[in-house]
Amino acid sequence: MLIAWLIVLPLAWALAAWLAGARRGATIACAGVLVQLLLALALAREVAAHGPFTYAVGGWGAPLGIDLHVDGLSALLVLLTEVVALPLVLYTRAWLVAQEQDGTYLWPLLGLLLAALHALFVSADLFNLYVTLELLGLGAVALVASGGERKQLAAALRYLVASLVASGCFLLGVAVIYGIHGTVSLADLAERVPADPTTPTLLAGALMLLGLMIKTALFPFHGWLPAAHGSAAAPVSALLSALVVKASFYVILRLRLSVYSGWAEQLDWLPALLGGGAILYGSWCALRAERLKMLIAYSTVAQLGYLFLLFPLLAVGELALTAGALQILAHALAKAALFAAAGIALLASGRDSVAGLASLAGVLPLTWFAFGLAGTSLMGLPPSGGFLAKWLLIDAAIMRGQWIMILLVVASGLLAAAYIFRILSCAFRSAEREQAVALRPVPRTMEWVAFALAAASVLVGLEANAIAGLLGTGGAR
Amino acid sequence: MSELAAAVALFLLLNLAAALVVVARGPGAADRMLAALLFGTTGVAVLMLSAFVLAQSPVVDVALVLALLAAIAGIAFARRAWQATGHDDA
Amino acid sequence: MNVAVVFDGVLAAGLVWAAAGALLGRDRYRAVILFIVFGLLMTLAWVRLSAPDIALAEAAIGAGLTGALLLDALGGTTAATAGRARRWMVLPLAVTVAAVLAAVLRALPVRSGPLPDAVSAALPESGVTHPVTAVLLNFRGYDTLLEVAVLLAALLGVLGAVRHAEPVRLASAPVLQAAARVLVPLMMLAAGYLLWAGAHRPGGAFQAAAVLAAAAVLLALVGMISGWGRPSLRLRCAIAAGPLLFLAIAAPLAGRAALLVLPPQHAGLLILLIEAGLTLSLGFLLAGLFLALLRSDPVDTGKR
Amino acid sequence: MSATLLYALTGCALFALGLGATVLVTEPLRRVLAFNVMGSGAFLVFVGLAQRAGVSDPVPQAMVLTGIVVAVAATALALALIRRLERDDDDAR
Amino acid sequence: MLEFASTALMLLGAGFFFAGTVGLLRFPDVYSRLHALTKADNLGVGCIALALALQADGLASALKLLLIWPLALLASAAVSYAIAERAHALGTPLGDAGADDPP
Repeated sequence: MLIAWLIVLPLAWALAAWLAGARRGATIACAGVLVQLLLALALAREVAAHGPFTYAVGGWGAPLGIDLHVDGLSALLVLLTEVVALPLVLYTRAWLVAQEQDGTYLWPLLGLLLAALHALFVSADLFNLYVTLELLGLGAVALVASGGERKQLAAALRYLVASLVASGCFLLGVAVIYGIHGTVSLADLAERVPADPTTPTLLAGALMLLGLMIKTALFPFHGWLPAAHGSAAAPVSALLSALVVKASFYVILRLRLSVYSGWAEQLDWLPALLGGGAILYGSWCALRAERLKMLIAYSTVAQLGYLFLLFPLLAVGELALTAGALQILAHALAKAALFAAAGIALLASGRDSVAGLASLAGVLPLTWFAFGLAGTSLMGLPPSGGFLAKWLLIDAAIMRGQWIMILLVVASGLLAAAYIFRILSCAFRSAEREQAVALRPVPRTMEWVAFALAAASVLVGLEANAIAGLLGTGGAR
Repeated sequence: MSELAAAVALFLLLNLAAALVVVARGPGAADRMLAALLFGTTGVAVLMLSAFVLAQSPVVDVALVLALLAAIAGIAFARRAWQATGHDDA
Repeated sequence: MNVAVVFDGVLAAGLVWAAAGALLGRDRYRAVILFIVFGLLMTLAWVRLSAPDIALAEAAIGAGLTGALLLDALGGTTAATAGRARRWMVLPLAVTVAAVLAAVLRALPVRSGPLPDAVSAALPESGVTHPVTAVLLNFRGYDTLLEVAVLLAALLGVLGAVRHAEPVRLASAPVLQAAARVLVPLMMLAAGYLLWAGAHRPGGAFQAAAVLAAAAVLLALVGMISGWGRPSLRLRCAIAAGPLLFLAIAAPLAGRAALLVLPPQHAGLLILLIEAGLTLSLGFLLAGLFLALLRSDPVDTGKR
Repeated sequence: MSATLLYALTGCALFALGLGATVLVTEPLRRVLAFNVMGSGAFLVFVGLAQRAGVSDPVPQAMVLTGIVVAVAATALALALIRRLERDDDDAR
Repeated sequence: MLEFASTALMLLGAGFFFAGTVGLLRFPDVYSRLHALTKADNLGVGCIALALALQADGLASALKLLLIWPLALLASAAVSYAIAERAHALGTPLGDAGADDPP
């Protein structure tokens, strides 16, 4: 029941926000997201208490109808969505006022995007997943374009094409699956697909995997991401980097754990290998980026690669899954904080460059604090969520004897430290302040949001037990 | 009767292939569009014949919709797309 | 039977040929017109696959909205952004991919899945007698709900990207207007028919909405209605009404039974209500996808 | 080979053509056509493969209808972006 | 008798379509090709609609088939007007194939 409202409510307020116009739209969005946060909390509590459950939309039940399946992982991600969305909604509101823009299209699109995320996290039906992926993709593209600047439109177009190629591949995979097995219900498929999938089933899996890897911007399919996330409005970048790319990763994980649980383990090395490439390439580009938001966007490319290291370790069990979930959580919060802070820097100084940050040295302490805390989590310093995620991953890698992977994880931490210090070092270059231009005032709300998100990304490490507990109630299987 | 209708449908489809050649070959933009219109009318006929051959009356609805909307592409072409320059023929 | 085999063969070859011409040729006019032709051939293919519902949608969308959108885009700018073409690489790649796919799919054993029987079995409780409508609005109505959201997202994206100041109206064309005065009422009639037909034979809200949108496109092309600037509250209400009605029917039983449960005794009426709402709203919405892009270009000024 | 399977295989060819052109041809308008062709190919495979035994199956048909709607939405959004970008190009000239 | 009429009409329709296609391929300029197209294949559609209406199983479906013909006529009249007007406005000359294109 809760889960139904989590899908209906954002759709309803999206429509209401569009009808009501920009100003009242902001209020409606804030109220809607607040209620959603409460619903998500209640949902997580319900799952923790009673375990995973299946919800038959329309009352028909799979395979005729569409089933939703809520387990620890999906409840956690729904909750994460709201925890990230609520501060960002407040941030957006202040940001729009400061930028003297109206959010006529931003607010309703935000509602549609949140509905898509919720629907995706709980969907247990391949074709329904396709529809949610499309809603997510088009919503995200529209959000990038809603700024109306030329570079945003160009980035949005590129994002749209990538997203559509990806959906096409995914849809063909679904078509082949239906052709072979006559159903698109994940639960049904998990039973029907043999432990050693046949070639056509593997082909379908490969097509879906390809599509999802493009949507997750895994190296070398990352080309669209830096432009889109780097040029979108700050709150949109935050939302996209924190949540949207995670959604397609989640679908891969879900498919790997249910339908393709018999997938040969050697095949897991392909995404892991690409993930390794993503860490090195993304970090390298982040080290060289001139624009601040570009740096953060490339950091997303690197951190996403990190998630794909998970696949060869899944055999370890809960441990690997917890590591993955923690990484998703920590990165989502940290990245939202970084983009929020970058938006503040951009607003204050009027320029989007890493070097230009020096003009902010000595002012905006909360924002600098946010940069620092979020950076801690990205680098993986204790006691942050990022630290715990890396620690658990190394633990799992040791169990499997994967020394190269351990090396990669450590290297990724060091690389992250290097590019984060490019940002932080600006805080102390006060010598350059003299030539700085006049700074524009920044609403306090924005600073507090950046700080709160960053703090949450560190504190999430302290909640690891609760998270592992939630995941343990039925896991993702 | 059904065999004849099927044969006529096939004949019209081959006609369409000829029109397709005109669409591809040109020489002018307008010729391509004219060929596309021929395509529409012939398509309507093929649909009507298919409805009869396959004994599927809903297919007549498809023909009806196509006939109703046939004017739109042509008018859009004439009023919105067709310019003296601005395209290069291969 | 032989005639049918040849027919299918010619149609399949035509499809591939039209697609290749549309994607690989150099001329933009040729590409767009071949694509419109491709849509027509797809309509025929759907008929051959016994899928008249899809054929209807393909015909209504391809001949109406998509065709007009693409042709409008052709004339919309004088800049032919050619881009770097690597056309010669397309064919080898395509042949390889197609060969792999075809090799795997051809080897599949011939059998049909369990769902057609399940649909027939549950059809009496669905409220309609046409199976495709039953799947779209009852068994998998949730997909349709999200699909409406997709359309809405696209419209919001289009409106956000275009950012008009003033609504535009094309130069009026009296002769064409006379034709439109005959065609448009007939289109509305056809839309009503398709909506009503959906319950028991191919047709339904989406096809009806596509025909309505086509009517609006025609009216705009002959200069009888204006393009959209920033949509007024009334227009926004018209677009939001259908989805809101859908939500209102979907949600009430979410607590006691489940989202989108339609009690069998009322299902027929509820589906008709949903479809009627969606037809109107999606009609406006789809029309908006074209009307929001309408601009006064050099082309529509007519004579030079 | 049954007629429906022929259409499924045609769908494979269309999908491959569309995929190749979307990836390799950079002209924006052409890319819009290309992903539409790609989608049509996937739709043909969907229905053709599901009905290869000759039994009409309403489920993939309904899904393809949904897919067509999504494709229209995406096409309109892409064209809006393209036209706004080209218009800016023209204005800048 | 009905059977015979249908057969004859269907063959006649096919003939008109064939003539239209040949005209499209052979006539020298846009205007005459317009003629070829709009006259011939509308007659073709009419013949075939009539042929099938004679075979229809009910009045409603027969009427639906017969409705298609005037629709096709109207559409082609509107389109040929629009194209001819535009061709004229663009200064497309008579009797010169493809003159609307730059060399």
